[in-house]
Amino acid sequence: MELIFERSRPGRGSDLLPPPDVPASPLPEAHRRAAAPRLPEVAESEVSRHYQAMARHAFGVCDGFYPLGSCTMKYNPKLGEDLAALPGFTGIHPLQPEHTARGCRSVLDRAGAYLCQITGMDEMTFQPAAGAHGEFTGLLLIKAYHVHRGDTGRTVILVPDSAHGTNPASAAMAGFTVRSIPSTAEGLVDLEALRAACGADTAGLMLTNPNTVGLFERDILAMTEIVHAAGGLVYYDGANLNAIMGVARPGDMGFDVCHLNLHKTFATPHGGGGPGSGAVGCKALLAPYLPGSALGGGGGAQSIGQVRAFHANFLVVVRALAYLLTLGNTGVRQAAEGAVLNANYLKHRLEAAGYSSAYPGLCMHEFVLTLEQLKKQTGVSALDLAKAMLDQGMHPPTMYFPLIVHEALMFEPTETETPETLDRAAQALEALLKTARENPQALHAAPVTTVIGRPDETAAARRPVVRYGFEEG
Amino acid sequence: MELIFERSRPGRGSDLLPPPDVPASPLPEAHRRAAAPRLPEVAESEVSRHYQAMARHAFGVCDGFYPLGSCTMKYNPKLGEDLAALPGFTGIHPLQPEHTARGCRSVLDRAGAYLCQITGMDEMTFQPAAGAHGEFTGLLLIKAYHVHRGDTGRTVILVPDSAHGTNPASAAMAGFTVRSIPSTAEGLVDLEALRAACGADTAGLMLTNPNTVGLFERDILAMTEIVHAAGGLVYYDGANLNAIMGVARPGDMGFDVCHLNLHKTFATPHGGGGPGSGAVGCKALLAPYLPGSALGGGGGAQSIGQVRAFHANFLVVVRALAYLLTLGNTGVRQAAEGAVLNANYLKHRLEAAGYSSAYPGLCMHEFVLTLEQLKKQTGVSALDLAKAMLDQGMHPPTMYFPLIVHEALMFEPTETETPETLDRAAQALEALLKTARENPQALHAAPVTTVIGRPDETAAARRPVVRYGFEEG
Amino acid sequence: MGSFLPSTAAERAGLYAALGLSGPADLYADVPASVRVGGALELPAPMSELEVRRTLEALSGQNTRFSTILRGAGAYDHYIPAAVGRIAAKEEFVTAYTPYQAEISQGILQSIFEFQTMICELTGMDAANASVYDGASAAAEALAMCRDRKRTRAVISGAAHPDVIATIRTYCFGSGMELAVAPVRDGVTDLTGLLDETTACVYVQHPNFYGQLEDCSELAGAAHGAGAKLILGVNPATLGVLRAPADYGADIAVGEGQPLGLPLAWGGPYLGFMAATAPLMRKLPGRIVGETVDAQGKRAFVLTMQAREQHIRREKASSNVCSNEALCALTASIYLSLLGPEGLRQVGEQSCAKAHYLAGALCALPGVSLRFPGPFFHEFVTELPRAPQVLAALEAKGILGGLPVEGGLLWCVTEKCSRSELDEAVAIVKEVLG
Amino acid sequence: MGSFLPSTAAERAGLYAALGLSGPADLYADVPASVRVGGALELPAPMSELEVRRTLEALSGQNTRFSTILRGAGAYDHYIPAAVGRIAAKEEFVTAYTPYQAEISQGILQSIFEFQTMICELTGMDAANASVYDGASAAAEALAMCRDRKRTRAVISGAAHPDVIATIRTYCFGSGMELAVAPVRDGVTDLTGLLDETTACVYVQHPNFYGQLEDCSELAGAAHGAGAKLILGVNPATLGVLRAPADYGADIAVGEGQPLGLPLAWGGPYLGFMAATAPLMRKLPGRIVGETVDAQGKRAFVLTMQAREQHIRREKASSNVCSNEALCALTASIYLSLLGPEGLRQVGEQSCAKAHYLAGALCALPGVSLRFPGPFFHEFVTELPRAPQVLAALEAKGILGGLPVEGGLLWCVTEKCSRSELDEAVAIVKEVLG
Repeated sequence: MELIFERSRPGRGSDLLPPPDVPASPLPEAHRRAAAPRLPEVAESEVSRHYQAMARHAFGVCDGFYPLGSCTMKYNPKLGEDLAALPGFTGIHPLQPEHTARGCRSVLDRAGAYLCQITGMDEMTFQPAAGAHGEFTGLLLIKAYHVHRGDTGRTVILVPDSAHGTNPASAAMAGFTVRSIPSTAEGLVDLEALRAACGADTAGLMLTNPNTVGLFERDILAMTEIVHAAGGLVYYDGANLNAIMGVARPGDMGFDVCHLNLHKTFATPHGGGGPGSGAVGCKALLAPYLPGSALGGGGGAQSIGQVRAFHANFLVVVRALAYLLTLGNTGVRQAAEGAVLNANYLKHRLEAAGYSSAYPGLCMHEFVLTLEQLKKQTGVSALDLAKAMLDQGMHPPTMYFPLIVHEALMFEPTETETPETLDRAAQALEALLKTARENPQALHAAPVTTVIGRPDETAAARRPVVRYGFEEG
Repeated sequence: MELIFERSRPGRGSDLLPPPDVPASPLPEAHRRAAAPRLPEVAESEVSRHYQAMARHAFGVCDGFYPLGSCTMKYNPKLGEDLAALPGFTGIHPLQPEHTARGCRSVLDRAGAYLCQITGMDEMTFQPAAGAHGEFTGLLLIKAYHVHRGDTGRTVILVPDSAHGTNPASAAMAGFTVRSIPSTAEGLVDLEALRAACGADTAGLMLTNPNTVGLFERDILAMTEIVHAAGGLVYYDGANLNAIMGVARPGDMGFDVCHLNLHKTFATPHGGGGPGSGAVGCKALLAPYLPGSALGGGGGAQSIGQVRAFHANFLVVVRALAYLLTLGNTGVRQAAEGAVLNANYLKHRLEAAGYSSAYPGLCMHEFVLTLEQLKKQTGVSALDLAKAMLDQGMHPPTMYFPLIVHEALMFEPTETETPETLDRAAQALEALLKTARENPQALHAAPVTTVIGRPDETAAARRPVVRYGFEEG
Repeated sequence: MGSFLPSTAAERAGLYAALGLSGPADLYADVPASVRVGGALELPAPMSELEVRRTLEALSGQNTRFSTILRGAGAYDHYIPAAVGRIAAKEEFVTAYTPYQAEISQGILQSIFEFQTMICELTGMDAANASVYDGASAAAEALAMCRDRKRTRAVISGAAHPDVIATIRTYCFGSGMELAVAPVRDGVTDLTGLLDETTACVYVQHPNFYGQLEDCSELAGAAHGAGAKLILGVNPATLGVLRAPADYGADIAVGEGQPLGLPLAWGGPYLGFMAATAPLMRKLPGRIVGETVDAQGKRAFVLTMQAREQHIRREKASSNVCSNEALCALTASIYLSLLGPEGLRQVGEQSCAKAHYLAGALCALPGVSLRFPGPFFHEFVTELPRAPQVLAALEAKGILGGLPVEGGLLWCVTEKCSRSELDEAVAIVKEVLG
Repeated sequence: MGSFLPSTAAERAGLYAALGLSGPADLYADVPASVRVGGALELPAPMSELEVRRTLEALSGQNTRFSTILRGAGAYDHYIPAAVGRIAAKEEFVTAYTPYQAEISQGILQSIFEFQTMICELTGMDAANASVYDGASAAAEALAMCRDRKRTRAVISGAAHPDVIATIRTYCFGSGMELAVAPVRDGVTDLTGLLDETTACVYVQHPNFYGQLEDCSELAGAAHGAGAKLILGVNPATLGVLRAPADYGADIAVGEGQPLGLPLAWGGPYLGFMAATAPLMRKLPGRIVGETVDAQGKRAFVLTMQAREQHIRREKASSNVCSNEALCALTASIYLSLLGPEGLRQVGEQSCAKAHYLAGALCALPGVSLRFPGPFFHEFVTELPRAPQVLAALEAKGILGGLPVEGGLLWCVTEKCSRSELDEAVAIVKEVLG
């Protein structure tokens, strides 16, 4: 596929703006740009075809099953797109007087109230732009809490070894030392190890529940009590909230602060990597530290400040509010149940087809297969299987995560898939398992139907080419 | 690909409407439907994936070169789509009081004024929904003209043998007898034959200029004069206006009435076959007969009545008006010149590559190749070549039209294609010609990269299956 | 300039040079000098995108958008789900042409096949076409389907939509088909004495223009008794609950598809649909998609029965229709897929119930009564004093009231109106009639 | 219900049966009874699509849409071509995840590679990332890139956007990086005496919050003289005409990409971009796309240098950023493709010229003057009497006036405003000032 720069021809373009109707106002020479940026010079017709070609080489939830574990790739209702495009939302300046933006404020207020209900938290901020941003924000609330109490020796954040990489990374960004807590063979946090790790330096524990292997931490009450008893606070990573919303609330489990991924749990689209929204909820004890905006308002005297400009990834919240209103008081739980049911059904089908689960029994909204044995027997890796799925028109599950499972494949079908989609996926995966055993080479060679074969990632990282080289163009 | 009915599962659906808030009002038993229509029962997520799959198996101007002769597949500016979606247009009831729909009326008035300028006509109606509908309307104006003058013996419409099939079909629908006028070897109307065909029974002549072989009828003034002298009127089929707009006006050539295909010449999208808009313009002598709407207004005492309900394919006219304003007084001609230039350049390249033009010399906006010799030499037909183009990511030209050229391929690149697109098409076609000579079998087998191979059209027509058979589902 | 010509002036100069031409004037040597346009046309100067947007936005702002629409009369304000517009806007659908090249057009062809099937299901018919221009032209085309050498006369109901009647008249002015308009008695069609051995067909609208339910079974009996065909003009939004035209005995069903997810849009583009029983299939005008197989036996869809069409048959074609309302048909298919049988039932039942609620409330006001005695669906005519003042008062509150017709106002209610909106309208009427 | 769960109750019962479970409760056996939610949550009852639409439309209707916006301060009202929104709305782009599976994501990956290239071209830098959350967080992340064991202190301009300063403060509260805010003199940054051997970097916004052009070359010299890096925060809409950050000597360029085709949207989602010189490339946070080849040697794009990222490096990662603003970056790419160098030049020149026109007209009014003496781009501060009344009078006419800041009003004009809109605003101000 041509790059847009390769489509460029000198002098091409579109007539977008009227000619100037005021006198020119030349810039001081010291600030005048010498050479124009080499942006593409293309007509609208070429832009249209270019991005159409790009779209033809992309794969969205619209294109098929997308069981990417830990990412909650649910269907995004079209209504949300319509509402986020309303001129009464898109045309509002973030620094308009408050009395002229009451509708926007209400969107945040209503979504906040509903999410507090769902999480059992007392307050909610929508400032964080994504999950990791929410983690960082939530950890700063914990930090501010300890600092304001003069409890400055609390510098350690405990993180299970199965946690998402963002958890330790966020803790480090917030200035904490990370202490890893091992998992048991069952896939749960080792309670004794947790107890041993807690102490006077404990600032808090970060936890996903259900955890990343798809299991509900059934000792959760003991865990939050252990941390609280040690003087720490407990952070809920909402990445997996989709499994339990309406069923159990982090606030009721003893969590003090949480973030939610609106772009996962609340059905706002992922956009090829963003924008998301990492709303953060907290108990009253942390509310004084919530962020505000220097120009946009909010934030009290003890506020941590702010983590981005203005109010929120607002249009994402509009979509989430639409989804929340659609689910309503009964649908929140039904969606969660549907997600867990679908995951268990697919897990059951795949186990029956001969795959090995990393952890037996019922799962929550996702589950992890281990291809360790298969790889030993046939040489076919989790990567091979994932690439072979591409040829079947499915997006693969998450590969090689969590790190505690070898040759891991992590499936999260979500509640918005139909039974027949799950059945078809199971059948396709059963067939691939047969192929793995009979003709492993075929899987090493996959994918074969895609626009490129497997790319050389090592070469890409070793000598990075991260921008177009016009010399060669 | 599954049919939407094959995706259906009993009980599936979406919650679109609130529950009723008024008492039910049961229908009389005699009118109550016994069995529900077997519409698909599918969730929104499945509808989304279904039509996404459909879109992946469609080919639009957005996907590549589309030189379909006589269809003017130009690029459709995205602005038109935005404007046609304005709630101040989409939400207006056609029978709102006139003072509440002044904006809509102005759209028609302004577009009409500009199109009168471009065609040299005095009045314009937007009632016809497509080109053929416009032909029918225009012919009824001619009929009404003669009838109101008591000149009822004028029952014959003259049509060149190179004309679009709609011309004779429309004439028949309007109750006329069709008399065909032969073309000369040069591809032009045989003036002597026209003179001979004219007489007291002549209601009029229908003519496309440039004609369907892409040549400007240079004797046009003589032709219109011959018909007028015989007491007939002359109809301009606007299908090919794109070649000459801003350069010459049908009204100045002696045409009395014309239709325009807004979805061709004026850049409104074709929509997979429609909606179009077949605006009809006429000289003052025909204005009394223009259509109106029984409820929507318009139409005088001598009006032919109406050819559809209400006012117009209004949102199509909105897009056309946006395009007209974009072109403005100078752009109309520039667009035409660009179309003619592109056609001549591609023609030149293809002749240089070894293809035979049906008519030598300069063409207008389109040209016709004849593969008669190639077929004799290699067995490769126009159809084979067209199908091979599919494998090159191009839409083929119009095949086997006009009927007066054997093994015809009719190219219309339009002005919205870039030189490099024309060059690439020429190169690809040159390569195909080579293949035709070296390995004709390869072209008989084409296409090979498409989702289906050549379909069995004979079987389809012999025992038509035109709806899904649920029994088999 | 760039917006409509991607090539630059320099590039075009290069093309002229490659052709051995000096410039644009050389291209038009065949155009007689006397008809060459001298200067610029009397159009405004070219506008940038921003200016065009401002101009059209200003025009759209000159219209009044009513927040409550109690008017139908051929154009209906139903709820359009968000997915309808978003899906129909896919660029591949919008910018494709008629799917002549089946191999790269299976998505378009299959969606038309599905549309035909849905129309067949709604109407109970065996075959449907890919659409025609609108409901009025569909009716006119249906009459032509029935004409033969011996039967050259059509009888149409005077209770049909006036625009449909006028359109049929115009088509008959063209074709020479004779036309008789049946009188309306008590709001419904009276065929008495109008049918004979020259009658090709009877056209009746159901529910009719006044919203009344016609006795279609009896009309079918009468038509068939005279050897004529019955064409029913129907509103597809009613067909989730009303009997299918075929079940009444109709031979052809036509109608306006706008209620199936298309915006009001001041009257267009709309969607004419046509369906018929098997014996009449090959008489249907316009595009028809059929199922077949490719060389590998794979299911495939193609435009079929093209021998009927004008590009093959020329003046002997069954119609001149070629461009149709394909994107509107796709829109209707998406709408019907989203609603399903249950959703369409709700649309029908709620529209009917809300219309009856409004009728009841209006007729409880002094001097207001129903004009016709028979059962109606979601439109009805009231006799009502001071109609102009009533409409003006409603308009002032953003409500589009009933359409003035002879003898009263023709009201319409759809599922989109809430009870509170209806109550508000009634309160306004009450105040005017006070 | 159907809108969020496609399966029917009967189908779900079938799945439960296949699993040997009796129902939902069985799924949650591990959840302690004491934390199970008893009844329904305190949310409204589920709403149909029509009700949700009505609810959100009503909320949007509670906002005031200004027809003329003379306020910037970090959010800019530029013209957005129609193609931007239409192309960015393609479902494949909207519903894809991060392109981990390169083979089916070449379109997404290539478009990010193109975005990175465009950002490099605008800023003159060697490398850019795939975006971060917004301009403020981009600035904060840039500071972290510069910190090392010996250099732990940052100096930031007091003339930067207040939200950016506050965001940097908060990030530094997390990281422990020391921070000094340089004072503003005559509207521009004064670094005097603030740089030393512990200074990792200097952050300056240009044009700054007050619209003033900073003497970036001198600032770069000062920073580099102290062995520190210069980070410039820039408005990309100015970079068609203003010098590229690299040309001033900046090591890192960051900024808010909202002016590149994103709507105001009450502040988000916006688009943080980050670019750096080659030596700093591997310190960039977030996703980066690189070019490579597949086994057949075909050009291919992949996420690269992932060893920096948190899913590999965990607590040692350069940042925790993973989700970014990909769709906004795509939107900006489309915008820049449509505008090209010439269009972006027009945007810059017209915005600058119109701001100067407004400034001149305002300052011709009694009591109105520019607060700062230096050159400005398209924002400026006026000292102006009766500012609240002026703003109220403008608001009444649908005009959003300048932002109240210490000492005056901060105005902004973009290419979108016509001279007549500016004249109207000035006339209103004049009337208030009497």
